Amino acid sequence: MPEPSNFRIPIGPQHPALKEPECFSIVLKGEKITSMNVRLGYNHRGIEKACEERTYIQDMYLIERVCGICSHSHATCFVQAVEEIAGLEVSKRAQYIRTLIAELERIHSHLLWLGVAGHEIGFDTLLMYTWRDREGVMDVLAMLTGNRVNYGMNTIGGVRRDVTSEQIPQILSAIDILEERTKYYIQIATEEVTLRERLSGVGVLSHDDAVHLGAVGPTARASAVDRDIRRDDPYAAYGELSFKVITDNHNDVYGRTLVRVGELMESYKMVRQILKNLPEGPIAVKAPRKIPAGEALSRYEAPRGEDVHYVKANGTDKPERVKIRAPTLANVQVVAHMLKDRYLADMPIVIAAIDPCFSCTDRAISVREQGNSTAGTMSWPTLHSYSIDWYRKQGIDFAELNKKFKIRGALK
Amino acid sequence: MSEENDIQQELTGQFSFSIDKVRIQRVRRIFAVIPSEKFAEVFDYAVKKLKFVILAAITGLDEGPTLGFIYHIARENGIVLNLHVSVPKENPVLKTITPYFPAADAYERELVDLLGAKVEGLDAGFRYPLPDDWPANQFPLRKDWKIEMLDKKEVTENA
Amino acid sequence: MAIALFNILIFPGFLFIGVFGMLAEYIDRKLYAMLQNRVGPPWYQPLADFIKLVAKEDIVPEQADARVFTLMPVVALTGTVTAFFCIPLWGTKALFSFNGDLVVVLYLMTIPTMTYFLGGWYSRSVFSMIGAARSITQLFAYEIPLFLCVLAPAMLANTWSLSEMTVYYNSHPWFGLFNIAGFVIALVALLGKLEKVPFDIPEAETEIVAGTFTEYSGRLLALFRMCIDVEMVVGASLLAAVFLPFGMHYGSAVGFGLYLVKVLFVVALLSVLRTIFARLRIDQMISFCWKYMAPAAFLQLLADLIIKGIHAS
Amino acid sequence: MIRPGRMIREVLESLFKKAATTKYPLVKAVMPDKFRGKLKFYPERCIGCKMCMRDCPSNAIIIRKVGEKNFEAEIDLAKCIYCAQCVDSCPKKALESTKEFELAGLDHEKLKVVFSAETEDTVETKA
Repeated sequence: MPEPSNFRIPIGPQHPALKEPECFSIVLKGEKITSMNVRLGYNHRGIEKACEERTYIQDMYLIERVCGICSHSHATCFVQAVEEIAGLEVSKRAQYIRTLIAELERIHSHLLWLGVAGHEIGFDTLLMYTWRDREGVMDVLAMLTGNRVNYGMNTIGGVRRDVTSEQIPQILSAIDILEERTKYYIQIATEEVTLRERLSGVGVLSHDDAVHLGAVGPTARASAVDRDIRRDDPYAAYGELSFKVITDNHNDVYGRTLVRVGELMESYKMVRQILKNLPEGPIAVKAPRKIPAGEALSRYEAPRGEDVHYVKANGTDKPERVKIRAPTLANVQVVAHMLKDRYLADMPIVIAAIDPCFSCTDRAISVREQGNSTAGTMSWPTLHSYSIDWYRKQGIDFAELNKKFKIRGALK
Repeated sequence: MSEENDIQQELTGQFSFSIDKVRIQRVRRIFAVIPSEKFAEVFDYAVKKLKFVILAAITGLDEGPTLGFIYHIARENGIVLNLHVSVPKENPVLKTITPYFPAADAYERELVDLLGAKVEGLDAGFRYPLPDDWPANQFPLRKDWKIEMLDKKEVTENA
Repeated sequence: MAIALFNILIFPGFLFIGVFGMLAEYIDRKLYAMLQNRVGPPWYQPLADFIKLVAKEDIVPEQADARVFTLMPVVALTGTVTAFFCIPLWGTKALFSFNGDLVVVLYLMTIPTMTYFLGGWYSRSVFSMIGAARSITQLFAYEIPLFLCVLAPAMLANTWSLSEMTVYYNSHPWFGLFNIAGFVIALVALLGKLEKVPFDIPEAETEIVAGTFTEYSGRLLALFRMCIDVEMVVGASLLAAVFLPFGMHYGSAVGFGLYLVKVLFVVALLSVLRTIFARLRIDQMISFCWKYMAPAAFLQLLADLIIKGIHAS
Repeated sequence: MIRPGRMIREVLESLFKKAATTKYPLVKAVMPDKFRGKLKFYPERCIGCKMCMRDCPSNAIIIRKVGEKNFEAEIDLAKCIYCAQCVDSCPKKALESTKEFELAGLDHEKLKVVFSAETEDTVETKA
């Protein structure tokens, strides 16, 4: 039995606070966290290695699946690097459409975050309402691209689907509703007392620490670090749009919330600008299958922060090397710093406040651990047959049931 | 592109390697190839004097007889300097850059796990990103590594 | 003897209160969903959950104290149902009534919390132990305001018996209005007792998985969940008897209807309250209870004493 | 201004609104026009260039020659990631995305669908 005043508790690999498997090992003294270790790597899927064995077109879809929420970010970042190596001139219209999808993705990601933040502090009502309103932007994305996530919008040399003139008023009306709702959420975030209590002064990251530890995205901007790739290193159509970079000096989770809702308002503005100034022209240029030898580094401001892709081509139709640096990898290292000497209860919201996306972070290789049948542990097949036996003893035979009832949803 | 040219001039002026080793690929992108013995010096100069204060990433490459490492460092205004350094594969030793950038810890662990680099000054800690029971001397991002090289049983179990 | 057994086991005993508890859970969940603009569960969902859990295997952790671990759900359920018998429901007389039963009811209603503590602690899982420690910490915060504001109407009625209190308030109906502040405080304290948002700290899902109940499964978990439902009904019945003692002298039929309405009204209020707040941290919860709730409860007590003084003179 | 229970009005108003969620399997979900669902293959249009096979990121499609100018396609719905790159790659528009999305099943083998030109209409047979 552990010493009651000094617990070591595992948060993950499976834990309700985490939507993806990572392990935060926390040492507690009473309710206070005294130290913390982060163990990443549970989600490695070997994407970088796999990219070397596939063609550029195949890689595009693979990289889109690095992460579900910021799928357009990764795909665009990769495609931009490839286009730079191949020397392709992407049309203005394609650039604008890419930017449009990017901003819509930011809107959906930030609304998603707001809901998750609500859930982490036990405010499920906020989760339900933000996710309900998020459906508005999801519908727009589905209308434009066909799918709610993994849009498949990019291709090397442009985009795959055009924005038609009938779609524009629909997008604008959805954006109007979302803007109205976002104003309401800003009121909630600044006025609801329990929310303020749970967010203010939690997960403090000073300006100097944010710079020193290399925080990126809204996490850094909430500590008054004025960095945004969209402005500093403009790509796609961002050089032609006018927008503010939202920063905040609260340095805590409350500041991060304000930065994100502020960015939502900026994104609505940008979407309107893009739709107003959408240039005419082709949406894609023909890309060669074989990309000439060369290298390129592409940076992209994903909803979670700076996304970096490095691509090295060797003249064949397959890349020599693809390196992905997802924003969460830069941010996860500040979590341990922010949680020191804080309450256990603040742990979920502080981890959530960087908007972690561990699928993005881990990419390299996956090997399943061997299920060992030592005392106390059951391997998966043993457990499976054990459960069937147990139910059979209770008089429920799943094998018979399966035969009796046609399971709904089976292929017609 | 005057600022990029200034950086190019300053680097070539300060260090005695020839100008064709520092290449301006496009606006805000500078690639430089640096001999490994000069690396610490150049890196220090780039970070402290030239104000490349953001670490974007570290890329590791398998270049046949050598392992290549590219340090992507950036200025606040978006200019990225890519410092390419190669070390022999038999003894791929690097010096850690965590004193400059604590966040480099994860990137360097990745080089250690996936490419078999030896990083001096990196403290022992958790592995990242491979599992703890990963066989020694198998580095998946090397070109000669194939999935079959893993213990067969481990891969097929539970599949 | 047969009647007593019928009373204990069937009406208004275990069977009735179990069914009523499930109904209250359904109302709570459905209303919670509707307040969040969702469809919500169908009417049979609490029953389906119960049947599913009963059909599952009970797993007792190897390190847990098996006797305490398996005994606690039973003790919790028995304690709450016993409290139910002492509360006047649809008449002015409870099933078992004696002078001082108010204190006994309040005492019996702390039993579930104690069992959460013991069950969690003897699970020997870190999450359960933290949950157990939290539920006992929380107990000391909400119990004082709850006791004080339930005792205030008793002082006014000059009796320690719940049944006699309802008789008093039915003959002096306007006096019930003096206790509205107490009703609000008791409602908030009840949120703490039932471990609902914003006081669901002991079972905060995103922090400590399920707190006390992390290791519970199968029939034992079904009993615990049933106990929570029953606790909600008993708590609501207590509040209804103490703060809403109207129309209890019209006879059983009217009284029974009124009783259902009152209890479901309290349950609905609890649902609304748990919809609009975020979960507090344990330190914030304790300081809230001691800084605001306990003084407010004292004021209620003081007000009732003054009214009693004026009325007597 | 800070006040507790800021959302109470919105929450109570919801009682009188239609729920935002639906009872999904009972109420059908409508897919957008550009939705990339289960693929459809037109054997008569196929020229056997196998560009779709080459570009497929997950090797889910196999084009087989079954006769003179006659090809059949085997699509593994379990492998397919529904990116519709094959639809873009096909020079003769022999492939098409449909709006069908409820493809879950219990038998992996049944998820391999073969499209061939054995009859006038495009028939779909299980492999």
